[in-house]
Amino acid sequence: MTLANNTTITPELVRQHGLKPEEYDRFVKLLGREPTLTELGICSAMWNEHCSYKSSKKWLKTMPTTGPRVIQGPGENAGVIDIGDGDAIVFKMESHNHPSFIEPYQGAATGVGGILRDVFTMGARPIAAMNALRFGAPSHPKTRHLVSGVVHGIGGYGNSFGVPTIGGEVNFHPRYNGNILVNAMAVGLARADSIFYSKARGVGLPVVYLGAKTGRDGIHGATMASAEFDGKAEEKRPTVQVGDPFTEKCLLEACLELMASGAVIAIQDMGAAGLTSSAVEMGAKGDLGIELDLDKVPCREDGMTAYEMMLSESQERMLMVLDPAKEKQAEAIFRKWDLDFAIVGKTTDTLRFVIKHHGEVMADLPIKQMGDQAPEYDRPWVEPKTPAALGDVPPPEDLRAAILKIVGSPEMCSRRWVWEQYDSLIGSNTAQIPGGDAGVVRIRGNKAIAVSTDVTPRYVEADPFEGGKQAVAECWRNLTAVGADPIAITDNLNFGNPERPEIMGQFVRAIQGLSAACTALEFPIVSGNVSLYNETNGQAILPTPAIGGVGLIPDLSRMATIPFKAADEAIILIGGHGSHLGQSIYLREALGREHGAPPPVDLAIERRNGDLVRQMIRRKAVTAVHDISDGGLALAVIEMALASGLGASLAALDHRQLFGEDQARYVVTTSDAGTVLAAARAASVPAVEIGTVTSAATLNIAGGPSISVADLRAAHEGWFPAYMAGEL
Amino acid sequence: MKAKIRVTLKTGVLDPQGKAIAGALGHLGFSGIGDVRQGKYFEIDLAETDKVRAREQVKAMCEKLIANTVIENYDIDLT
Amino acid sequence: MKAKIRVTLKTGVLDPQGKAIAGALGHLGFSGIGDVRQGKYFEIDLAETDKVRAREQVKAMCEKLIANTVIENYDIDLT
Amino acid sequence: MKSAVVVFPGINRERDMMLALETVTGQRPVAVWHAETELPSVDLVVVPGGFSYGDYLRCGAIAARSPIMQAIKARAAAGLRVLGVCNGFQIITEAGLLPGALVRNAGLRFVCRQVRLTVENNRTFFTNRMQTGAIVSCPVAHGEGNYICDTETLKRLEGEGRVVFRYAEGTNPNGAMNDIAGIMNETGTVIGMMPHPENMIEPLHGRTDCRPLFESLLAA
Ligand SMILES: Nc1ncnc2c1ncn2[C@@H]1O[C@H](COP(=O)(O)OP(=O)(O)O)[C@@H](O)[C@H]1O
Ligand SMILES: [Mg+2]
Repeated sequence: MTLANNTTITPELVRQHGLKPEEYDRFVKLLGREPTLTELGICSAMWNEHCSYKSSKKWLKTMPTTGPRVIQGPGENAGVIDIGDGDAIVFKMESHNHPSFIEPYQGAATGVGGILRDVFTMGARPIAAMNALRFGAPSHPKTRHLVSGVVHGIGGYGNSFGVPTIGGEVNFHPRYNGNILVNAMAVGLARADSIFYSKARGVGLPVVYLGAKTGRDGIHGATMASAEFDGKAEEKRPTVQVGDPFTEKCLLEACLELMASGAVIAIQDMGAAGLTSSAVEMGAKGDLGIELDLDKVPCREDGMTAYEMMLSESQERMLMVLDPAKEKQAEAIFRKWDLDFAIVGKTTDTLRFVIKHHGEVMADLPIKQMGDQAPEYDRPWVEPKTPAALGDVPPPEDLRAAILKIVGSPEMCSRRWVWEQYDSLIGSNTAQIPGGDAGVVRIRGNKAIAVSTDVTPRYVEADPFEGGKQAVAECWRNLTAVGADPIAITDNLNFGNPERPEIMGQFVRAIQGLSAACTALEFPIVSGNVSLYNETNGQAILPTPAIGGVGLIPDLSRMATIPFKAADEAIILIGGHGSHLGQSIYLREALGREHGAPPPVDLAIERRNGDLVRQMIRRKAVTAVHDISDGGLALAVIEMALASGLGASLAALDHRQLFGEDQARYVVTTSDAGTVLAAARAASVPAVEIGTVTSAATLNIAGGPSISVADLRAAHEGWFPAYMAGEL
Repeated sequence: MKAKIRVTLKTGVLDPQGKAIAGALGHLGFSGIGDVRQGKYFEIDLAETDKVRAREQVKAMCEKLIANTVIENYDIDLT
Repeated sequence: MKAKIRVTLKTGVLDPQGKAIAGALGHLGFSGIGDVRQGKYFEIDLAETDKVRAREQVKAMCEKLIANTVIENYDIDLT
Repeated sequence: MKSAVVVFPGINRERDMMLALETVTGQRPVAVWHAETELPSVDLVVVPGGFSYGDYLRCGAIAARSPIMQAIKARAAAGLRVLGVCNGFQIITEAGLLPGALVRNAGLRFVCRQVRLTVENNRTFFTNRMQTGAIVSCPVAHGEGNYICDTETLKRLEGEGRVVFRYAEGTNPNGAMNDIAGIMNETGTVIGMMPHPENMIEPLHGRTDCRPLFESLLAA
């Protein structure tokens, strides 16, 4: 981009910046004149979907975001919750979908870097990371390369930065062929009384640039993140952002030192639309103007223009408002960590965003209208179609073959190939690594937090409202299953083109479903991210509102895990027998159909059953716990056996009981079935003893097949490595 | 025939490794060091004996596998 | 002056990356591929203008940092 | 037992190591910043795991040339005990305190998992509370832990009992020669190992197999 700042703005230029003609008209009216090129760039970055949430804001405002433990809800870099003893947990999830499709390693790596920054900008040390990934069909020619690059990139960044990655999700579906989803979540620990915010305070205070130098990386990345792919995406080859986890680790340490020094008045990481959005956000939130002198910005390359500097998405950078009395001390901290520190501007009382370069004013914009008063739309939407009734689903011809097929399917097989590439142990506090219902990290003493990410996109596709409820309920259930009190969630709402009323309908109904579940389960949303326009050639992704939940375990000695513990213990199904096969894994993997309605979620029952399970964990009445989700009861029991090496002998169960995906259910084991069944009866929760743990490593279903755990393991562990080695 | 391939980052793409090496060289007392860029180097033995065909073959390898052409350039030497 | 440095593994040192690339090239349908070896490549801008002194300086950099002479060889090109 | 833990930029398991040392030995180690040129007076220096300088160029290469390593080398030559774990092993090997090199895992991927280690030599400052031949569980978390050296060196390491830990029962995660997981120098004062014993010392870690290693420091 070598156009001069006073270039005449043509409709073509406006179009290239992703602004609709009416949006541009609004901008011109706001200014009372034609914008400069730099101003156009700033506007396109701030008013695009990614930064302005213009299509989603109306609906995000309807979500439940408050609760007794919420210190900071949506609106900051991350949400903050109170976990007692003066401790706070800071967490958020964010997408890096489009960049990861273009360059999977760097796209995923910088996604992890970005979300870690969001968390430590608020004064928290990251203590856990998660990632929710959706790829196209395994048979699609790009899938293997994308899986390999994304996983490698997430590990490459997180491992080097030094945060344990303790969980996540991986799905494959042809609807993600042209638009993969890479949603990364980070969780940090801070003191509740020293959280840092982005709202600037005080006039005439120095605005300081921290971290790495600015290059020509990802210019227009924020715009790209909101643009639909048209099959030519690969030819466009925008300048890819390269992550530098080493610099980020230094930035973390320097920022935490700086915050402890008392020098920070406000701080904001530079994420999408870098310097532009961080400065606008700080100013707009604080009702202050910001003036920047770009001559002071540390640049990696010669001859960068104002336009380029304002739109660069170089990573590992921060902006802060500094207490001038602490300038020397602050600078010394950054020098020690070999990072850039430059005073690049000041706060003003003009409510203008003024950019100077080589002594000339390159942009002069009203800051509020660029930031928190950006345009907002009420997009038309239509009610999603109700799925056709499913009718009877036949049993499998060969139950043994069906079980082995499901256990070894891309959707249900072990993700070990993925998570062994992530350092899940660093910090010495990991109490549960990936593979269980939730990752668990100790805070100190016996206190720990549990983290889980969940959504079942095929359910949301079939019924956005029920699917939205289910995503939250499953997350709540996973936290419950390890013995945690679920506290709050973050979300990452991945959808197609919101300008299509059907897609907007999915979005609206899913949000209503999420909200209903959050309200009923007292599980508020404290942060999140929206990724729209996930479409290629008019084909949208499955609607994917990923939920990342955090729960509190007050006493680690009362945490539950999924492996069977001892032979002869009773296996009890909490929540009663299932029968719902619409949208089930059985239907899809064994019968090759994706039909019917998803299992409905009764939130009152969900809560009642979960509360019972949690109580039994706390009373040490149960020895192993696993929630029932994809694949139903059969898969839950098999996963418990696989995690332990012990077997199970089950009563006679039909295919609906084995594979039904009815909600609000758990499998538990106990040496004292009487107590558990009595507790369930007292709580009016259906509970059935369905079998016994056996020392023989075999899954035995009365009147049905007997399958060795070794065979189950071979199927379960086999698919991922074989697929990635190109053997499938 | 042997192909020698150098893969380098495109101009403007951040090179954290190069940056770290430049810093370390400075600490070790080397002076007058400007930009440092790190790339990759490959040597491939080929059965092909025709230079033109070999170059085409190696070019295809670079495009498909050896270089990440989103962020890297490559050049080929045949001997 | 610019130094271009290639760092390669000594003969006899296993090169799993090279082997993996050879395998992947095979999977991609390339034939007649023999040994593949992966190394590193560096470009360093130098203030030094004298070729002899520059070579000495770069040689010292390689010995002290850029190559691990336990397992690697290096060679230097100056332009 | 007074110990110091060296911190380079990019090192990230220093907290784990300090916690383990403090938990087992009862004394909080001193953290030593890489830019320092002097070591405090201690009985043991630990170079912990992480990604010093991003592990750019080669793992441990840049850290090995830092000022503090010159001090460590001098003190090691005078007999000070040095333990390098993971990146620390790579750093002290790059610095020439141990022979050979650590290269990319044979599988070409980072691996975080439990392995089994055989204690091959219990006459060291880090293994004297164990039996030779004992097998312990221990996690690894690295991308470049594949130990290699020339045949001459390998012969000496094996012949002189300088292989301290070996991956047991087919759990070699990285292709290291002779399943080598940890070695020591000629005098037994410098030990380097890829696995992370500091992550296997309390019930939270699932097992406490590596606690005796840290207890050995008290006897030494
Ligand atoms: N789906 C959502 N639910 C709740 N809050 C959201 C959602 N999407 C975005 N937010 C909130 O909006 C704010 C802006 O989000 P975003 O632009 O993604 O943050 P950042 O600038 O840190 O990348 C954040 O506070 C975020 O938590
Ligand atoms: Mg942010």
